[in-house]
Amino acid sequence: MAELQFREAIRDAIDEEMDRDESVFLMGEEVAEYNGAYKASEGLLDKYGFKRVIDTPISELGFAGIGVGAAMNGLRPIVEFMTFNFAVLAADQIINHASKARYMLGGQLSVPMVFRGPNGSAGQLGATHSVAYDSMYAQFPGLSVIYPSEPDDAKGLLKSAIRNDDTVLFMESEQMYGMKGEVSDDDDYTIPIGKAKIKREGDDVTIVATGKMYHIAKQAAQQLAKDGVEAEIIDPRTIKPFDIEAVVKSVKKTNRCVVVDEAHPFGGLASEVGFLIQREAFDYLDAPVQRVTLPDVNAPFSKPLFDLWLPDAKEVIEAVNAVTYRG
Amino acid sequence: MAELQFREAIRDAIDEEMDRDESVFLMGEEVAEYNGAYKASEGLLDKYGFKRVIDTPISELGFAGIGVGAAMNGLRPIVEFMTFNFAVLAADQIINHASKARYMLGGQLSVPMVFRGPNGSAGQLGATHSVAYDSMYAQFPGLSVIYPSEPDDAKGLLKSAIRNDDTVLFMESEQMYGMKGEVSDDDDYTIPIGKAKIKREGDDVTIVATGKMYHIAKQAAQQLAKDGVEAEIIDPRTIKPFDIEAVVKSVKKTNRCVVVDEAHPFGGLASEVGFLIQREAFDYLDAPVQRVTLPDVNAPFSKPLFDLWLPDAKEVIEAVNAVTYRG
Amino acid sequence: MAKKQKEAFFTPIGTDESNNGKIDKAVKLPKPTKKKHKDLGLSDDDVLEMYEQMYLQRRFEERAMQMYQKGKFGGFLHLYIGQEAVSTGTVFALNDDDDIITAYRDHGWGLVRGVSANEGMAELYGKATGCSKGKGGSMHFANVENHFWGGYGIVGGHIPIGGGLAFANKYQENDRVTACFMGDGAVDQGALHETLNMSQLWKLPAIYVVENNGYSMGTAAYRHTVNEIHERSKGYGMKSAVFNGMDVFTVYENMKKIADEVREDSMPWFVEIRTYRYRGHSMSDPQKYRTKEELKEYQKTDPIERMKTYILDEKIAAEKDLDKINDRIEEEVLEAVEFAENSDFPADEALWEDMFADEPHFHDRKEA
Amino acid sequence: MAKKQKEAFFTPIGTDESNNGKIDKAVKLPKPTKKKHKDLGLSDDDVLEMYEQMYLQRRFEERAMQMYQKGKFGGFLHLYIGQEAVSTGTVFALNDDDDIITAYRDHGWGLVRGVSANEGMAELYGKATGCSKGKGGSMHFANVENHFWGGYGIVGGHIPIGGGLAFANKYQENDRVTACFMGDGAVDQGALHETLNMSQLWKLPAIYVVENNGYSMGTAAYRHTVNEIHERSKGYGMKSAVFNGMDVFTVYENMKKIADEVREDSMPWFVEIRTYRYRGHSMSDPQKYRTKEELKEYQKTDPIERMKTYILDEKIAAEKDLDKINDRIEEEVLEAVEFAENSDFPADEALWEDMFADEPHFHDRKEA
Ligand SMILES: Cc1ncc(C[n+]2csc(CCOP(=O)(O)OP(=O)(O)O)c2C)c(N)n1
Ligand SMILES: Cc1ncc(C[n+]2csc(CCOP(=O)(O)OP(=O)(O)O)c2C)c(N)n1
Ligand SMILES: [Mg+2]
Ligand SMILES: [Mg+2]
Repeated sequence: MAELQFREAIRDAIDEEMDRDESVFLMGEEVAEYNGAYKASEGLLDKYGFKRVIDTPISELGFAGIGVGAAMNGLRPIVEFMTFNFAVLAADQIINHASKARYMLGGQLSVPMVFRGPNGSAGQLGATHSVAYDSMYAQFPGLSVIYPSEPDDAKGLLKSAIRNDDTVLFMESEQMYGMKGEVSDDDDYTIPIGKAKIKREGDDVTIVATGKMYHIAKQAAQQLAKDGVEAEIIDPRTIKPFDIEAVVKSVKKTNRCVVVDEAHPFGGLASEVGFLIQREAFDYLDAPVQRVTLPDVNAPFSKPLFDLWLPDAKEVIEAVNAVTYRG
Repeated sequence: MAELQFREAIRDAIDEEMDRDESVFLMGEEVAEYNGAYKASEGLLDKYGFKRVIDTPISELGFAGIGVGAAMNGLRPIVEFMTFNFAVLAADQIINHASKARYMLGGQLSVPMVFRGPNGSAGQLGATHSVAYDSMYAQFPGLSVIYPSEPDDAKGLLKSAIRNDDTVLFMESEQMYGMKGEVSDDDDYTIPIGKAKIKREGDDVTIVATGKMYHIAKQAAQQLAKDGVEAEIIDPRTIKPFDIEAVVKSVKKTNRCVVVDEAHPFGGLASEVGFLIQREAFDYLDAPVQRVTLPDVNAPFSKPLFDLWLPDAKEVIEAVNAVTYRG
Repeated sequence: MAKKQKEAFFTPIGTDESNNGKIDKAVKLPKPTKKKHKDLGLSDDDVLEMYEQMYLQRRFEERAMQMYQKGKFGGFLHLYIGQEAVSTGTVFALNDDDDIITAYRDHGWGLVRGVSANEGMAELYGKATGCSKGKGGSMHFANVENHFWGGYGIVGGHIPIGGGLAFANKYQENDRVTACFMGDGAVDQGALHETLNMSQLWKLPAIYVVENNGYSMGTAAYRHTVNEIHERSKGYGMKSAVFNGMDVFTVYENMKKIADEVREDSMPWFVEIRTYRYRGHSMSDPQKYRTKEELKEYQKTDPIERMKTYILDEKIAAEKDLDKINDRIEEEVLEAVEFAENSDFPADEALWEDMFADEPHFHDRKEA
Repeated sequence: MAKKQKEAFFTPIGTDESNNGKIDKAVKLPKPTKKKHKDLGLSDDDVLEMYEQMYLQRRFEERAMQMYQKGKFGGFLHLYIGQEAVSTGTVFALNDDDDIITAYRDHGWGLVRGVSANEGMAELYGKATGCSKGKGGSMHFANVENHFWGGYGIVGGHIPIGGGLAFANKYQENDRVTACFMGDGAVDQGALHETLNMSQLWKLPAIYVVENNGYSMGTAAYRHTVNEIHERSKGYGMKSAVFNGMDVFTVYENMKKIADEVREDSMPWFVEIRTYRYRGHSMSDPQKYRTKEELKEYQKTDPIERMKTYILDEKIAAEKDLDKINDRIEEEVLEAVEFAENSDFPADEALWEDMFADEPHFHDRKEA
């Protein structure tokens, strides 16, 4: 195990997979000469040259589509979006092409590629730079969506994503790139896509959270523990396929659940998970599933408003209080 | 009351609002000389001329954005997408601009416009022409999303949408354009956005369904009645704002609920409504909320597969059987 | 505004009022090549094969139309009739492993790139024996094995994908050229602009070809796009060409020259091929936007008739030889109809197949 | 592929290897106008006002940078320093009710269109007194009342919106011209292509202006876009121009001529104004892509220094008069910092305000 920053885990995963397979390449805005807007591709141009580490113009739709075509034709593109907020411009390629081409051509081709980049907000960047898109893409059949919370998960899952023979969206967080964690040294370290991880055991309540929200949940759990409430934190790591079995198993033990989700409330991960739990563990629930999400408001710039906007540990604790009737 | 086709109700709503307000205009692919791909704008070019009924190139992103700019600068555009499946190309203008500009500029401007067109599938048109996007857009703050099921709702709500001072997505269905229904004659007939309508009363189970799915639900309810099960059908008509009060009220009476949704399962309207019901009516539920949705598979072309893919009355009845424990 | 043209306010330059389709000329056809087939390096057999190919595409679609009208299958049906010289000339000009991708008007492309009449017709019927297993239908013919990457239904969506095919070919240094076909309507999509810029920037071995058939649905080309289409590439410094698409030799000659050049220097091209579609946009199109006279005018340049005349004039074959070919094709197409009718629909389980190359996963799949 | 350049495989034409920013010249500046201010119809007072405006933009941003570095506020901060002649020359050339829209590098545009230094600085601080009530921050300055429609953060996203402003002006027949500014990086977005086509098709009274400052983040213009930028409009048959953006008179002269013409004939223009940004893309940019020498080279053409020299040479004012202006501006900016510091943050309730012009609605809003 080595202590790595999140960005280093990402870079190592890409590096190892590029090393392993000639057909893997990286393209995106500022990934090459600039070493990545957030330095997640630092050193890769020097190591692999211009053929395999490619700076693109600001043409999200176009380069996403070039990635899709290249994937069909024998390569394994890693397409970086500077953030998934800009990938909205490429949504047609992700939703209408990468996820559908194989099926509509009766399986004649496949689209083995990874779209990756930061997801959600990154501090005070205003309304157009702050949306979490993981649950939006999870609506669409055919896509896998990963949003890890810790460097080790990031590395193992990104390597699996690159090796996966279908399209995977891999989401990161600007605010987590500097975060450190122990990461496996194994250069063949992969984590299966779609497996949740119990990151904290507890009997009193299940908290489901991934990505940036995992860290909020962890903070909340630490504070709750002081009050004698032991939360079990399940980090799904993968939004889709979603490991509902792991969650249901935990809820059957704790009988209560709070989902923390970085999306706005309507139809986000939290509502999906809440729906499934009430259906699958109806008789086990001692309280309705509660969720902590962004409010149904765009991201404001101003610091105090932004802080109010983003879910925090306090809100998680309140939700836990609600499901444990500790009002 | 007059009996009108759905498409006529749409056209009349546009016609009356264009007549009433000079700043209202219609733009989109084939809306003018061709009278609309589905004839929803028949006769409008002849009546209003080239200034106010405008054929666009196939440039969804561009003309959506021209609509947004025109709305900011004093007009009330109605932008037609030939289907919302193509609007994915314009998602940046809808999600990043129309819904956010007002907020991020501190309220200095507004974007009073309607994006409208068919939503969901229209028979065997394959994977890229068959997705229902209402719940996807409902994720984003600031947007209203309407998906009516009957001509009268369509007319009253479209008129409200055009008069609304913010951005409204108004969704129709190719397969419903020919459907007839009684429509109010009042040329000032509006229906408030965000109000559900009880379309069938019943005590045994609440079925929530709108758009095309309302008609599936209705079929199911008729069959269920023969078995002595009286379903209450609530047609929300508006996906966002969603009239959860009406649904909860009904569920408190029936103690059971099935949501029928034309989206894929993950994070669609059904999961959102299911989540809210379990939270708001936990103690009233005699069974978990069930949903009927598309499967998590792309739309196939082949007729038998397509029929299998689309929700039908049988699936609704099965879900009702489940919540009423009539297994 | 200086001029206040109440009527022609937001209509394109030059359109002063509604004309409901009374347009003089939808697309101006450049002169065809004067070269004989031998000058182009084509043998007599090649010429007959070209004829046969075009005739197959024509008859396949005429029968398909008939079956559609009889209600044998549903969905969209966009016919390529009139444009067969484009697909045929191109495929003869390219190497067999050069890559082709196109939009939804794709039957001709499929047939000329090895989708059999059987597989094609079965696809229209949504049968398991179709080229795309009945999953795609009319818009999604493909024969990936033969480097035909398929038809795509989102206008302009496949343009960057075509760029990506070329990208991969360059990456793999395999000397394959990609030809990406689109309609005139697709020219207005931003995807084209982005793809042209990157293709020129990265020297992708690709030919972007607009099949300008005069209309984008009911909209004449000059009503939806400004300037001459082939000039669109000027701003990128990209090489371009415009030529007649009703004459298969012209298509062959130009596409060959261009493909050879691309293979040599890996610099992309932007090409406008002018052609004409005889049928409506799809089967539901009332075609009010054009006159019968206009249609007749273009039908005089029919690529198959033209070829027939050439073959007879040049004595490459006699009338009765051509009749024999026609009969054979007729037979093939009728058999295809029968094949399609008799084929099975996909089994229910097929709904879940072909979604994933890797481990399949379906959210909340109910057990059957 | 004929040439197998291992190193420069997918790099732009002409780039043979990584040069880590050692680029000779990011953008070639065309010669400035030789006309004197009087020839351009500008009074002495106009010239001094232009100077003052440019100096205000410069000092405002220098102070903003200082405050940012002190940690007084967060978010992005994209500085316009070096480009002030573009905003200033343009605003003097346009009518006050002509519409302007731009991207996120928008402070200069706000200040010259009536966002006070106070409101601007308060916006950076996220205070309720900011021009956008602290909701937008650096990227979203606006003064809609004065026809400055704001800064937008999605590269290229505001281009069609600019087209829409022009559309509405034409619809309302109000003789207003729209100027839509974008960076060189935005040229590569499909939105530009779509907007240019429709603008030309519909004769929208709009000027699309690229402020080519040599770089899109760390990517030199010639590494992200092919050909000369101003030539991009050729394919649309759209009128175009390219000129020097380090000289305010040149900007004024050209923009005035163009705006007058647009007002007259309602035909759009595509314009490249060449300029240079002195600072990094944003505050976190290590600027490895260019040399200090390059920066110095361009700073020799500084628009404010140039204007100062002109004013002194032409004896429009004396050194001490300019010093007085400078002092006044300095004062204004320092006061703005104080104003921002002393202003209140928005109240919590403001989180829910300004979302809707009509009936507000928030899904699943929890009561406070
Ligand atoms: C993005 C998108 N917008 C709109 C449509 C609907 N549509 C299908 S074909 C078509 C016209 C295209 O015309 P053209 O590109 O000239 O091709 P042709 O039909 O002439 O072969 C339109 C508007 C679509 N399929 N995709
Ligand atoms: C759609 C989109 N893609 C990427 C970004 C990230 N980004 C912000 S500015 C920028 C560079 C733009 O450069 P240019 O247009 O030349 O403007 P300048 O910064 O030089 O003023 C990039 C890549 C974005 N904001 N939006
Ligand atoms: Mg066409
Ligand atoms: Mg720039």
